[in-house]
Amino acid sequence: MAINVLYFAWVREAIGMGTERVQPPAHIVTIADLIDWLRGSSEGHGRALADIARLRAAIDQRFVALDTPIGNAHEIAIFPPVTGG
Amino acid sequence: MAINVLYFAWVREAIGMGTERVQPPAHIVTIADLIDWLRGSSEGHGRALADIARLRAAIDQRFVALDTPIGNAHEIAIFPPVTGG
Amino acid sequence: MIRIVVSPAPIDLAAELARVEVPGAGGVASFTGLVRADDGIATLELEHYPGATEATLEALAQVACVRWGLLAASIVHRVGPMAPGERVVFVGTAAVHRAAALDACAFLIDRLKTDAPFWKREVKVDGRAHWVDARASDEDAAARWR
Amino acid sequence: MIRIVVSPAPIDLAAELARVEVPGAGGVASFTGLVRADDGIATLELEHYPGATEATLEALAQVACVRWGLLAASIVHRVGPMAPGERVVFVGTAAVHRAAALDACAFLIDRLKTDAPFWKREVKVDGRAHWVDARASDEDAAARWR
Repeated sequence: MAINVLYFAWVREAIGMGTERVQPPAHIVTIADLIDWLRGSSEGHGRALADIARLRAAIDQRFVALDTPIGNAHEIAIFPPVTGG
Repeated sequence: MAINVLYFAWVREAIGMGTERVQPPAHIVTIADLIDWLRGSSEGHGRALADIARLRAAIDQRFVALDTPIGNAHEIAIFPPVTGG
Repeated sequence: MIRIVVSPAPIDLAAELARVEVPGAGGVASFTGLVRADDGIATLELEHYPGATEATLEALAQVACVRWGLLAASIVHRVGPMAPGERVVFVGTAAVHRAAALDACAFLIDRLKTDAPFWKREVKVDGRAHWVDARASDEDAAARWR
Repeated sequence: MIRIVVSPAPIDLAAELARVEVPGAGGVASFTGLVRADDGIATLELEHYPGATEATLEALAQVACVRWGLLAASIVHRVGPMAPGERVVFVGTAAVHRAAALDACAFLIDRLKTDAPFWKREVKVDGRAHWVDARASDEDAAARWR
């Protein structure tokens, strides 16, 4: 099943794009699994996703913990802790 | 010694004037004494100053307790609890 | 920057806020008190103790500037008659960080309510008028800052 | 009344505050966050997660309206590049009584800082740029409302 993955802030910058469409293999269950798998996509992915402690995520625009199963997600966003206001 | 006495809000309204100049006798020591003495000045004074628990005061524009000695005050203000803002 | 104004002129919110947005400020907090329209009030009249009022507000603003390291503190209080919906009081604070601005703003309006010599008289739509009583809740709100 | 705006347009403070001054309100509180001019910043860039941002702010405003019985809550957040002294965020709240307006305003800006998907990038006057790190103090400020 294809998923839209969105990147923001320095994650987007390091990866070099704001969004991509991916088709993770069946053994990818959680967002942490997905991050692990995406890390191999490019040198930029490797750098951006190296330290999972610095990453946060949302599934279909709802903020979730990284051990959350992907389920039937259409859109997963991966980004640094927020710094708004 | 003459003192300017200022009245505000319903105290002023009941007395019918905002300021008067008085010369209290020597036995008037505190603001409470002064209020007691002023009460006899007119029917309006009597009504305005009847309940000392509803009154507050300032000496020379500094807010003070009613048992504060008048001392060499030039200006004494008598008024209800404040209700600003 | 400390600004204290007690005046019968309407409060120009945009102008007052612009004055508080001083260089270096990261956060600006404001509180505006309005004449409530919902309890049969036709006119609110504000009386004050000229001279003592300004001195009290100035002293409160100075305390806030020291306690929270403010870059700006502004208190603008209207006096005289005003209509429902009109602004009675404006408090504005500016600081490098937001918590200082927010806390100082709440402090100033709470303490103003109990410390500054203003008195409110309400004239109802049926013509009856009365002086507003002091509220115990105002004393409680002010006490939490001591 | 809930108003949520996320936009690259400059924030018109007077217009935003006027919208919060709804009939029946006795107190209006506001917080404005400004780009600080004092740490060598030439430009602040704000990135956000379109859609998720607005939904988060709307949810926060609804929580505040219920918790404090607000008459109005407004959150206006600028995105894109901005210069020192410019407004980044405006939060405005209106309630019958002042404590509700003040507390809800502080709640909204504290929670916005930790919950809403915005990211700041600072470009210094010497051309160096970096993404701003999240602050533990923001987490602490947001936690006191839970």
